[in-house]
Amino acid sequence: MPEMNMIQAISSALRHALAADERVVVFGEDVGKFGGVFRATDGLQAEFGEDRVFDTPLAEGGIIGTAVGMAAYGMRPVPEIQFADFIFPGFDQIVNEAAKLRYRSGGQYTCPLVIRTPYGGGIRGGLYHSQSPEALFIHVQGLKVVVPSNPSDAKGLLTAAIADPDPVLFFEPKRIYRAAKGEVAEESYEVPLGKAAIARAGSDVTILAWGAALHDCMTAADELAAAGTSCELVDLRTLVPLDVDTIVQSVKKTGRCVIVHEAPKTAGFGGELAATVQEHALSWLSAPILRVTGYDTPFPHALEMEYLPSPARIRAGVESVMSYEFA
Amino acid sequence: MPEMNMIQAISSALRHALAADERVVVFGEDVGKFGGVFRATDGLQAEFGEDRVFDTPLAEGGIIGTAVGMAAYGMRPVPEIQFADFIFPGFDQIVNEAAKLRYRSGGQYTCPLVIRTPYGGGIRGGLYHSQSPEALFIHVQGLKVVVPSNPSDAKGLLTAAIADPDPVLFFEPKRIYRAAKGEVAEESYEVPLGKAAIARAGSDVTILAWGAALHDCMTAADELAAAGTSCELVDLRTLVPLDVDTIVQSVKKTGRCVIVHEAPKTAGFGGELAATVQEHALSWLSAPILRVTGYDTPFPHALEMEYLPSPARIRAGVESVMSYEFA
Amino acid sequence: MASTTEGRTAGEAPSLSEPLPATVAYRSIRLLRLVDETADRLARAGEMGVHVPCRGQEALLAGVAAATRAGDWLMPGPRQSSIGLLRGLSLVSHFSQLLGRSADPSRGRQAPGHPTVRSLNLFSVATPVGSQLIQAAGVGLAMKRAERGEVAVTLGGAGAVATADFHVGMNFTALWAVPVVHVFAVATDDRSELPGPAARAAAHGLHAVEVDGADARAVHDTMAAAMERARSGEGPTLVEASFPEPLRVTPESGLRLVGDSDETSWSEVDPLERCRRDSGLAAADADAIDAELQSAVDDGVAAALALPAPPTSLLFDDVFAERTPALEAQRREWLAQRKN
Amino acid sequence: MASTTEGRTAGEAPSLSEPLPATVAYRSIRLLRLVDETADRLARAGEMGVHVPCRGQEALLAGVAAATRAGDWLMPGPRQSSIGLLRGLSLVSHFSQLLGRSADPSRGRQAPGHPTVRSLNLFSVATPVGSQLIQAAGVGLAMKRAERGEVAVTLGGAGAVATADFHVGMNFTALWAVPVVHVFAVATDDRSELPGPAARAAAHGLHAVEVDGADARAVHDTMAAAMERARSGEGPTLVEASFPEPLRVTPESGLRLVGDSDETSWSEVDPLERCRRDSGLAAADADAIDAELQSAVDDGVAAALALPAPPTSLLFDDVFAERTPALEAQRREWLAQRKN
Ligand SMILES: Cc1ncc(C[n+]2csc(CCOP(=O)(O)OP(=O)(O)O)c2C)c(N)n1
Ligand SMILES: Cc1ncc(C[n+]2csc(CCOP(=O)(O)OP(=O)(O)O)c2C)c(N)n1
Ligand SMILES: [Mg+2]
Ligand SMILES: [Mg+2]
Repeated sequence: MPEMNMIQAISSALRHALAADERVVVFGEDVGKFGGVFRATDGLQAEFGEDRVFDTPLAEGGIIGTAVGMAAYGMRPVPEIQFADFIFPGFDQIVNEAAKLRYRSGGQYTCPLVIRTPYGGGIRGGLYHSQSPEALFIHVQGLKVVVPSNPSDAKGLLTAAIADPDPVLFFEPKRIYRAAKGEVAEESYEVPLGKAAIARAGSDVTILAWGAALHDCMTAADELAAAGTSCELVDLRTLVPLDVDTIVQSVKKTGRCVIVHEAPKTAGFGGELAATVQEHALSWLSAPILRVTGYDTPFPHALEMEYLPSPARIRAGVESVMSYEFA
Repeated sequence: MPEMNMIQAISSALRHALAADERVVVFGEDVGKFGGVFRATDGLQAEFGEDRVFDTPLAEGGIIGTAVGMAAYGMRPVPEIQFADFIFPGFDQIVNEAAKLRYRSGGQYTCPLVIRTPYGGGIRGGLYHSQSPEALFIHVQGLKVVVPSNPSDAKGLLTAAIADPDPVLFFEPKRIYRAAKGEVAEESYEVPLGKAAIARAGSDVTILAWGAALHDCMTAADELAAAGTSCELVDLRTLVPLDVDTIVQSVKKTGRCVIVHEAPKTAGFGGELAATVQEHALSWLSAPILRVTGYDTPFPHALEMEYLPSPARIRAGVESVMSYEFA
Repeated sequence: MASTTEGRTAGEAPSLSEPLPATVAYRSIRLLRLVDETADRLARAGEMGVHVPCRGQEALLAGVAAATRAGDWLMPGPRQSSIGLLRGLSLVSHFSQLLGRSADPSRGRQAPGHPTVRSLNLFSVATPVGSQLIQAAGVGLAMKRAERGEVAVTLGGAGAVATADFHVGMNFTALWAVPVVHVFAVATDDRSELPGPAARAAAHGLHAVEVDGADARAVHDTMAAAMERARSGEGPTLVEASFPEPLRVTPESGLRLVGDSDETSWSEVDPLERCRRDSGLAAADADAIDAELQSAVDDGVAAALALPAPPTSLLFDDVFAERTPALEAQRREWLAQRKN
Repeated sequence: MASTTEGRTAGEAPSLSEPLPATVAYRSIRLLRLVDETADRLARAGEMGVHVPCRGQEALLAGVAAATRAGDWLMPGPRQSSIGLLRGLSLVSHFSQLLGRSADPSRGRQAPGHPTVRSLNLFSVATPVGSQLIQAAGVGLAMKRAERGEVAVTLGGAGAVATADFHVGMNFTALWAVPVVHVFAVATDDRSELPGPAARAAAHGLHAVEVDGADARAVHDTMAAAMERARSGEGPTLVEASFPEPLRVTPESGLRLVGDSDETSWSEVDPLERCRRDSGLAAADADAIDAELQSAVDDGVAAALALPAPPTSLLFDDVFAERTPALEAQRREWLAQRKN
């Protein structure tokens, strides 16, 4: 199997989807001629033509509204929003239209679109090239939300997302677009939505994470292992639908849970996860469920490394749940 | 003290603010000449003139963007969004502009605006006149979020929100706009942001709620009291900043916690509250923290009474935590 | 042309490019008026939620519907949503949507005036004003690729013209030269302050025409030309249908009936009375049509009222193709509580 | 006119309505070019994040800045954000923003090219394209009430013209006749497909004028008239500043320097070379200005580089006027972890 980075894996999924299904189209700001600011659509316009891969004006509401119309008609649009930070001019079309179309029509119309968008910090991008808004979309019912953490999952999940009959937000961890590498099959394949993966098995504490933060958790887990603490690292991969079974099973085994995300703490997806875990496994808990997250501020520029949940902070979090004693 | 309903109390707060402070202006769709679809701004244009109270075109991004500019200049705009369901075309101006202006300018510019908007179901409004999107704004750092449950709080909280130096989302529970009545002082007064109220003292279980749902909790608590269960009902009033102390103190006392909101369960503010409560009071808990909420669907039309957290569902929730036994 | 049989489309009887026969126009307008009045009565009686009247816009809808083919998509706002009746939607279906009954094809999911009828290509009507103006660009792109000569038709009011979605929608529609016709119902007074939709179309290089919105036959001719233009690949058109002041929808639209303020001038401009005057129909023939339609409407309402509401068991459906584990869990909980 | 002393504004030396002196124009353009080249070098050296070049738009900024007064607000996009230097922003301040140093008045909160300098009424620059176009309507309304003769000036590119915010902003600005001037830098080719900003302004009844964006003195004259119009209560103006093809910012803007593609034609249209040619300045005088500005820029960079980053203790500040309990708790946790 060839080695690919995230961008190559995503590009490969798009290429297969475009080749296999006439209904698939890819569009957005600078995705066509230029091939995308991160090169994820590089070469696709040349290969599939301007009717299948094309540029749009700078109007996110237009990009997503167009995709809604196409999807309702029966196409499989895969629009790109250049950065997740710029998805908000299109928020109404996502929240009030894409998410509700199947429901409000009683199933007569559906909205099978996939919105690809790079998210997350750590690239010196400041306030507007760093946000992690996944929780906003998770709360909006009618949307699926996917965040891959490695090239192989990225390809398989994107393929599954495009095949899915409902709207999917596909958040791509741009910090590891090139850094995350791995073997990826040349041919098309699906990683099913709704299934978490045990990224590392362990017995003392469960760490829940997704996307770029997973790698920081892995670093922390390696360091903790050396110090004698065994972490089970669960890569959620799909946030909606959530694989509650895998999560709860792991926490029942370890008795401790640390949740890690880049987004600010308050009302982030970590809150939902903690609530869900204690609902299902309260009596198995040896310590409060702890969240290691971005702080409750906009995303900083100069201070981003202080802000992001670093391996050191994750380690400190794990250590604190390990040393917790009931009052 | 005169008796007022919610609308009258809100109107009174606006009137006082307009009279006391030249910088205050009120605007939105149909708020001027017509006085607002719920009459909250009735008579204000006649009293304060078209420069202070005025209509805008149908463009929520325009309404909020205008308010951001005014606030940055030093005014105190109080725009209205006709229904919270229609706030999304203005989401970018709230999330990326209002919420971040103080931060991104290092405190040089501020954004003291108050967005008033009716929220919630139970008025046969269907998908687009019923949503409760508060959690979305809570996750966006830089916004305060207020939800009154009665006329007296509505007036005092709105007055405090207008005086506050930062942007405030002021969600008005339209279901009880007229039904909720109470004594309200004629003169201007503030109910400080960030302080919860004990709406009903009790000892067996803590119920956390806000807005219209509080009344359903009160009904449930009355019925439960008759059956021998004593509920402490906490009216959060302000969701950001959150009064964690009052919440945690109550749960430490009762050992049980039920959270009630109209919004869908997943990634609703109930998740954050549950996570916070277990962080601070895990060893005091005699049962998992339970959420009684709207279901994970868009807001239904024909079936809205099945959807909303009714007193019966709240009672069932309380009974289930009361009868919980550790595994 | 009015029809109570689903699947038959009003526009197919007369050729699309020939003038709209006066009787067809009259039947359509009268049908919409009767339906509107009936819905208003039902709302006042508490049988249904808020009614969004189309009163005053019946001739516009008659002209638009008659210029469309079965394969064309209609993408109206709530005020124009009874146009489905002119494409062959049955009265029982229509009233089932208004009343939240089991024959509503959208399963009672939406408030009155927000139908979806996929079998007739009546797209799902949303409340947020303007959102379909962008979606039409996507539908149009898909139609262009499909090469079946289909056209998407949007309908909205002056409020829609003020939205951000208006401009983005017109921009994308024009840029991609898609087969779309955007129809806006604006009263003379709506345009007093700022340029109207046709003038705004120029900002996007979008072809625009104006027409008297209270004249069904004029609307039909204008629409037929615009549809032909779209079908033949010449690109989109914006149709500005204007109405005299008494037909204006007040800013507080949706809350008051059109024309209520001034009954004198109303009768002069009322598209129904105007059509009846101009149609050349004998009074007896018109009266016969009225009676026939009235009884069809009465039957439709009675049939809808006799139906049950959609089953509560639908509470967790239509969110996704399949219920997620979270929805399954909530459904189990809900079922358990109902048993108690 | 360039200045390294904060608080002095470039536009105040010559009277606003008199022609812009050639030396002032030349100094301004040269200063911006030097700053741009320096920032580009710093970015390539890894000393700062992504640089958003203003190369090619220096004459536009020179003309605009010279037509404004100290009380006027400047609301540019990132590409036009170095305009602060022409209002008297010190070089050390400017480079502190680019480099994230303690003399940045916005405390290192934003990525390079996103300054805020309230003392000079340089409004906080946002990345989301177009958002300031609406905010200017609000600033304008406030200015109108304040009656101090202030004007808000927005600056953006062709991308901004495509946004939803463009139309809403132009609509609100025109509707309320506020003292605002919207300036758009568009290359000839940006307009090939669809109407340009001036043509789009008509959709909103907004007064619009066109000018050669590479000619500082022409820009100044056009701006002076537009500012005067706004100040005297006659309402807003849209200024379409056009540039020839080689000055086009490619769609993938922000990633490549303007004009890089074609160095031959570039030198013909380069606003700096053009200004130097047309200024009538003796070569020796121009060289002296160059040398003076170069050393000022070098000093500014050196001074900024010598400064520390803003203190980490700011991590939890400027979210609200006062830290919330949640922020306090997170701050305590953060402090405790740093001690370990
Ligand atoms: C985005 C959005 N904002 C606000 C509303 C509330 N609203 C419903 S109808 C209406 C006025 C619509 O005016 P217009 O488009 O002219 O239609 P009319 O009712 O006049 O036919 C408003 C503001 C809405 N439905 N959608
Ligand atoms: C709302 C939004 N969407 C996308 C982007 C990403 N982006 C940054 S610059 C740019 C192109 C801007 O073009 P234009 O306004 O013409 O300015 P130019 O760079 O050409 O001067 C894009 C798409 C953004 N900043 N904001
Ligand atoms: Mg109207
Ligand atoms: Mg450009």
